[in-house]
Amino acid sequence: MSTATSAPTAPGGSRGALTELFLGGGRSRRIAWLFIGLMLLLSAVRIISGEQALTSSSTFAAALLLAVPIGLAALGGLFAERAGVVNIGLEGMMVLGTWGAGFAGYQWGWVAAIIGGAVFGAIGGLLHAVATVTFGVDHVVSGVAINILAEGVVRFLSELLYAGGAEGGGVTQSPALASRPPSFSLPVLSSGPDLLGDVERAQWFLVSDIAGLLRGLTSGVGVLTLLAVLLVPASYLLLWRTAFGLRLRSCGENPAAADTLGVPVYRMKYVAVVISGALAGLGGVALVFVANIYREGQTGGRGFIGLAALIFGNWRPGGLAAGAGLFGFADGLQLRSRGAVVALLLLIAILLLAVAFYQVGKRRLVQAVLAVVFAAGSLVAFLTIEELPEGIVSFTPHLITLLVLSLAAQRLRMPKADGLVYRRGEH
Amino acid sequence: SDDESSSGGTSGGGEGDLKVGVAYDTGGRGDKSFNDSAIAGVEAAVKEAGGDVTEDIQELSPNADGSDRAELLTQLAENGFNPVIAVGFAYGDIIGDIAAEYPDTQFAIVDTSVSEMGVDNLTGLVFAEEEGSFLAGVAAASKSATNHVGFVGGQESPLIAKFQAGFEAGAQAVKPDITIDVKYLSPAGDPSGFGDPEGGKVAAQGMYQAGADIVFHAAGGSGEGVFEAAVEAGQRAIGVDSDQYLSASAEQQAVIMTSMLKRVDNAVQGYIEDFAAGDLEGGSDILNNLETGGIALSTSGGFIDDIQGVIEDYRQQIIDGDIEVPTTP
Amino acid sequence: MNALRRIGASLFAPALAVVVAIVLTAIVILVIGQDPAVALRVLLDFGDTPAQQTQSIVVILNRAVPLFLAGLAVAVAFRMGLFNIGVEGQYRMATVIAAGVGAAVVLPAPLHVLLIVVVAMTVGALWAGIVAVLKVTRGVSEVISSIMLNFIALGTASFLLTGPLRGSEEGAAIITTTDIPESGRFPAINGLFGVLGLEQPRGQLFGFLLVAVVVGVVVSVLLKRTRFGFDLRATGLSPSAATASGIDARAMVIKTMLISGAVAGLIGLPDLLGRTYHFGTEFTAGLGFLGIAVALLGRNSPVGIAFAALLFAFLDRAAVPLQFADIPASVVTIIQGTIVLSVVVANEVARQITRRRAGRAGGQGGDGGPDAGTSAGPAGPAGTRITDDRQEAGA
Amino acid sequence: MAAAGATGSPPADGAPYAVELRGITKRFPGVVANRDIQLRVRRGEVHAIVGENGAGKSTLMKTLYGMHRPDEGTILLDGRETTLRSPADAIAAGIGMVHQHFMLADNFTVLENIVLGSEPTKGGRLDRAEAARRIREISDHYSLALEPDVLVEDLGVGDRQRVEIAKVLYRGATTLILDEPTAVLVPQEVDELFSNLGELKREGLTVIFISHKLDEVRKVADSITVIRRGTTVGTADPRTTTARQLAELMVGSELPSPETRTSTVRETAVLQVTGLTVPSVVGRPAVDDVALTVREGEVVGIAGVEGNGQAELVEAIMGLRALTAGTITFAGQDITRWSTRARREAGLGFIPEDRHRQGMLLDAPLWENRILGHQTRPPAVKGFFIDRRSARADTERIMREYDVRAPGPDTLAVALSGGNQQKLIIGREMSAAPKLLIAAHPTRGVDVGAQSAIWELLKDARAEGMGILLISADLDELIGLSDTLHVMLRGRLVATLDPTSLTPEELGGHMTGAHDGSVGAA
Ligand SMILES: Nc1ncnc2c1ncn2[C@@H]1O[C@H](COP(=O)(O)OP(=O)(O)OP(=O)(O)O)[C@@H](O)[C@H]1O
Ligand SMILES: Nc1ncnc2c1ncn2[C@@H]1O[C@H](COP(=O)(O)OP(=O)(O)OP(=O)(O)O)[C@@H](O)[C@H]1O
Ligand SMILES: [Mg+2]
Ligand SMILES: [Mg+2]
Repeated sequence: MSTATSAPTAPGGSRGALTELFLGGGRSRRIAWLFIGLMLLLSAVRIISGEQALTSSSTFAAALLLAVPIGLAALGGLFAERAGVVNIGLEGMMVLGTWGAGFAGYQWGWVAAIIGGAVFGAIGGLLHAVATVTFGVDHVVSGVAINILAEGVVRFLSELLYAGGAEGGGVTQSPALASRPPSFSLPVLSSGPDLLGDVERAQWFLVSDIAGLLRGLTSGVGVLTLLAVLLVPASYLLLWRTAFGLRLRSCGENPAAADTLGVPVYRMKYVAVVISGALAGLGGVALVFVANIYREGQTGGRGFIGLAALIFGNWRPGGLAAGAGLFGFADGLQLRSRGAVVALLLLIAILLLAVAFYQVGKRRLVQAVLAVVFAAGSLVAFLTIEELPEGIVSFTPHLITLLVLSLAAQRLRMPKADGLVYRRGEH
Repeated sequence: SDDESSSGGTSGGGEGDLKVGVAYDTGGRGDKSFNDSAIAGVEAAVKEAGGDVTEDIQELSPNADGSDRAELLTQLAENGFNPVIAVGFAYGDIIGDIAAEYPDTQFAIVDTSVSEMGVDNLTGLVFAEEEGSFLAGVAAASKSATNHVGFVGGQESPLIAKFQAGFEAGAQAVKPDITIDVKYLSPAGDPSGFGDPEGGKVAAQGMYQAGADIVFHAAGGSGEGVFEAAVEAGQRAIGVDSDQYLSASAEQQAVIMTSMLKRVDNAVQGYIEDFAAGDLEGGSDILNNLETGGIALSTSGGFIDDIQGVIEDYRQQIIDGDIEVPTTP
Repeated sequence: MNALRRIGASLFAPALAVVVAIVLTAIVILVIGQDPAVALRVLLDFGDTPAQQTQSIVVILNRAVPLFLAGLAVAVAFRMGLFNIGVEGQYRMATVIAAGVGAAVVLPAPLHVLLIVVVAMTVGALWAGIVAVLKVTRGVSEVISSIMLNFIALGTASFLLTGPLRGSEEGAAIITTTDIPESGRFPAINGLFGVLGLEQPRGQLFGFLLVAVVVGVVVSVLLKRTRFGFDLRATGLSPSAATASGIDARAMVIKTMLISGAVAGLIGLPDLLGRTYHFGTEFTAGLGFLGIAVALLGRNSPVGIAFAALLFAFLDRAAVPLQFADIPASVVTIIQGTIVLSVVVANEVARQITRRRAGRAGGQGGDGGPDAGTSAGPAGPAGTRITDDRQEAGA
Repeated sequence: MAAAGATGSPPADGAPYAVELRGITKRFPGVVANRDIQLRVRRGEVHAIVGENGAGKSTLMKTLYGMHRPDEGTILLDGRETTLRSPADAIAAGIGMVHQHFMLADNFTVLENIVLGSEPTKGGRLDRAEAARRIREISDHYSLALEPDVLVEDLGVGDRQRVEIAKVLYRGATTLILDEPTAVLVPQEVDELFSNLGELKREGLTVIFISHKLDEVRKVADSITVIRRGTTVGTADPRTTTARQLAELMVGSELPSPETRTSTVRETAVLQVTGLTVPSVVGRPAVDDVALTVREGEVVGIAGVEGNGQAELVEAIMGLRALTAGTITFAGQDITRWSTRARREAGLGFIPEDRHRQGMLLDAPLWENRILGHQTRPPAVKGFFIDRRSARADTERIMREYDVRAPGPDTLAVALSGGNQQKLIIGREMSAAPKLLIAAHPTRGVDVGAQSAIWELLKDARAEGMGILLISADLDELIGLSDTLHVMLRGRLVATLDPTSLTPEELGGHMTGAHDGSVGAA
């Protein structure tokens, strides 16, 4: 989707920004085809392996649920890094967000939880901004320090405020939220008559799979999930379609140039990093909403995964959403069904075979042979293995992310001044 | 060995100067789980002995990676605390050596058998989790309308495997053809599965959507996610360790059918009382099971009142030894 | 005069950092209604008897050794501009396989240890090598691949432990590999205390400390004194200039990651060879992430990392005595985070102050500057410039 | 040539100066960049500022543009004392600046670069249509030929320069500062720029113009201020002052000329390139079937507008870029598949075009920069180890012999001025006694004094039998130094010219493709 800025809107084309986001230029068609191909493949694998979980609406619903915190953290990363500040501290800000959400949520309910989580995350962001922007500390150092600090701070705050064990709170967890966030389902299609559900249960080739996907994404969607999904195009519009966004991104591309044009570089970076922290904090809120409490260690490295999704997505909202979605899908599958993970081996075998053909076409025989060998390996594994050991299953999403990343051609482009400390007059 | 252990007992057992050291598992006090349960037992025992709960108890938590566990135990022993109670099997690796180093201090470890370590001043407080889990399985199978239940474990480990094994055996004892979904949230060596409510929720959701109507969890903090999934699905869940019905929100109370009770508090309290009374028999385990009441099934909420007869029946068979509950699945 | 000022400046930064960290921590402790002075006393109190004091030293050193190795592993990659966030997975894989191999063979003592060390380094290097190969051939960012490989290592190690390498019997609460026989263990070096005329501590001082020192020296020499080290640092300073100078950047990525991974492979060994003798579910995790903090605190130089590791270990030791003083152990984590932040902030502040001061000096005495009198070439005021203190930072 | 130090009276016509700087002093750590500077610029004139490298020209202009505050002195705009806290203030006061180094975000479009900071918006959104309209308007009015939607990274230097100017005009500046705008332009582009400047002047805009090319300055400026070692040493009238006088005022020395001495070309070819083709990311190859020979003692010049494949050619010869076809023979050996290091060891020396990117480790001390590119050879390296002592000693030698002005070998490279950095690089490359030296823009941005020193060095080396492949945008330099001159256009060598009978104008014609086919031969 990186065409959005580079390719100018065609003079005649009056496409809206949203369409532009999802269907920009020639690549949009490629993405659409890729998507259809993937669904076809998934559908075929489902039928061959008999693993209905592969494309069931519940898997997609789980994927969405799992993708949201990662996606929010990645969005947080997007704001910071587009403004030129590398944010390794996403994990820490997310941790602060979970605590803030738990604390505010148990006293005042879910709306307060959202605000509390965002504010706590933003405080982490502010700290990062002070260190990196004002004091010029190396971004990675500051991020690592914030991760350490966040861990200590939440434990400390819990010790301070929950030590009495009031209402189910304790050193490692908050009391339950005072109220539950609402959730929504698409009427008629996904709830009530549940037409999509009927189609899904019919187990038709492709049709049921797509119904499963749609139903998974439209039934019982939490309010924060909705917010997160909306934040993706919203971030795109904000960053690529407004003056504010242009200024923010200019700080990540060439802060010196921005400075000479009167853009308040330091202030922009502050704003971006604080937003970044707030978004990571919202990611934490998403986790709290799942459990209805704050629980220490709840984030489990999802901030780092968010960072990976950001890079995976080439520092773009659509891309990072795709990265988070892929990860969420694989994770959901892994948590749902060990059998479905074995079915993925078949999928991988088919994909590798395709890669082999492609490489033969390019006359790169070594790569082709390698791909064939791995494809054969996957196929054999698929045919012989009943159930994978827990240890192996646990890293399915990580392995898949890595595989997709290494199979996809790499033309990633990070903001040019990302991670560089900017000091006025010293560039 | 009898002499030594009783001497250990008498040296610390004098009225008033009972000073108990507690070394927690990661998470520490306030984990709403067995750390809290253990300290409750300690406090009850100390109070009973006329001690002061703030003065006479020293609690220590390990650091995040647990690398200073040995240091916790030695420091407690060095500073004259006796007995020293290690909460959690993570101490199993090191407690033997340390107990041997401080023969005048009595040590106890929760969840680890010490009978083969050959250390006289060390007691294992072990539980027959499989027996309680068996009853949970009986309850689940009896109540399941879909003939389909689930089990969510935290970290893949021998301890949680006991829960799974008992649960499966119990469910199959009632309905031999019952479907049982099993999922561990993290592999061996990765404790994150005990603190991952999101994973717990997704896993349980999957089970409910696949047709299960009752899910038993032994996943610590991740259980919160299992309950949430039950609330959303309108199905039932079974809690673990403590009576989770009592600490749950109203929505969750509607779905927590029962809990498999593991009375760490009772075990610890009993141990300290034995210590104070000077009748500790060191170097061996104190087994807590259905018979001793250290393991039980809760009835709060009254969801399983109607099948109490069945449960009691199986309970008696286990106590009588008529049913041998497996400890590995 | 100048030198004095520079020394003053270089002491200024750490001093400022310590003050900031102490003030912040004191506030935190005051908030919970305790006395900060007590905390400070606990921090500095190593015990009443000489044996207790040496024991405290043992605890600190034993903790510092793996932290130092972890910091070193991260720093080697950092020096080349690679962010090896995957040390965590590298040392986990290295430790589990080294434990398995060590338990499976019987060899004469030094050879046995050597074999385990070599296996650990090789596995660590190979695991890091995956990151390098993916980066070089497929352009996969090392940040993503090493994050993912951390999780993959976690699962794989778990699979190995519960499957092929399982040594503990069924039903034991902790799953471990089989214990490494006596010949494969690294003897403690408590003799050191005798030599220094100190009291014998209760615990054992890891003999691996010596290995860590050697590795530190080797890495230090490698980085500072060798051609390879020059190439590595040059690539880190400017990849484009390095390439133009004939350095093969792709080969450098691979070599550097292999070295970083090999060092990472050692992190789990002090514990494995000196204390537990097996890999198990209670393996000490998280050192890879702490290593990042240690490396950054030590400014990626081996000596700095040694100090940083000691500082972290020193703070870690206090976690237990602090709890005796009714101060929660989370304070230690807060101090660590605060110190990292305040040290780096203080460094920056000190740097700017030095520059400003140097500027004023230049303004007073440096007008014009020495004119060499040659006809060609500029004779600007550049001659009076005081060397930048980044020089020290880079050394 | 007028005398220096006239006291501040308004110009004859009574109107206040557009810009007047009084007693500006600016100190940096260890350096006084500007000391008691006096500058007076009339409205509607082109005012040139000249001075050697590091004299403080850019610093002064940055002060005027609000990028930093002067330590002492006052700024008067149209006679009113003004405080400029930031570039935003300067922009508001009608000042615009084109910086010495491009201030553009490569990944942004022309439009985005231009409107950044003063964007037209509609309902909160960036109004691209309006922005594009205004840019087209400016572009048409001043014939800047800008395409708003092109990415800046796809533009050549000339285009970028015009984007910079458009940025300033877009903000409605009435006073333009141009810091060395011509350093990277070919004569035709310079002429275009000057005609643009003429247009601006007619519109009543004031232009402050910095350049090292004194002929240029005399051609375009209405008045000149000379800065030396941070302070104004005088003003000059371009109509009555010769370039030579100007140079003397600047540095107290004569204006150098790149004239070459008698030919030293020998028979043996040191570098032979045949059929060299280098792919580019899109479309036609960046270097297309190039054949080229450099003999011992010969300087082969490559002329061409930037972006026509010279950079890629150089990188291909150095082994920094993959070829699709062709062979490179060096000193009798086929080095086509050799690594860069092997090539360097075999005797290829390299003065890169962008010294900051390819030539130096800016954050490393000079002695480490001495080692760079020579990591496998004495004196700096002994076997597997770095020989710090001899590296330092040899750096000191280079500093002496090549007149590198720096406190010592432990100075960080960033602390050196561009000219001194360049001399260090040249000294380093010469020290290895290469058989062939690839010199890309060896005097770019270097002041006249250092320039002549570098030319001398190149001429001496050539006399000793070194082959030199010279790429430059300075046509006088190319014509003056080269024995053979090729013209490169769209990746091909389109002409081979005889430098002895060539004017810069003719050469410029070839470079832009005005003349086609080859004319004459060396
Ligand atoms: N940000 C800075 N920090 C420290 N010193 C600086 C800084 N900027 C400029 N200087 C110093 O101020 C002096 C004047 O530099 P300036 O850039 O103004 O020279 P210049 O006349 O523009 O030279 P050139 O012709 O090379 O562009 C130089 O000695 C330079 O080293
Ligand atoms: N941060 C800085 N610290 C010290 N000196 C600096 C700094 N920034 C710039 N300078 C000095 O300012 C002077 C002018 O900088 P500038 O970037 O204009 O380079 P230059 O001398 O013109 O070189 P070039 O010809 O390569 O552009 C140089 O001498 C440079 O060393
Ligand atoms: Mg300049
Ligand atoms: Mg310059």
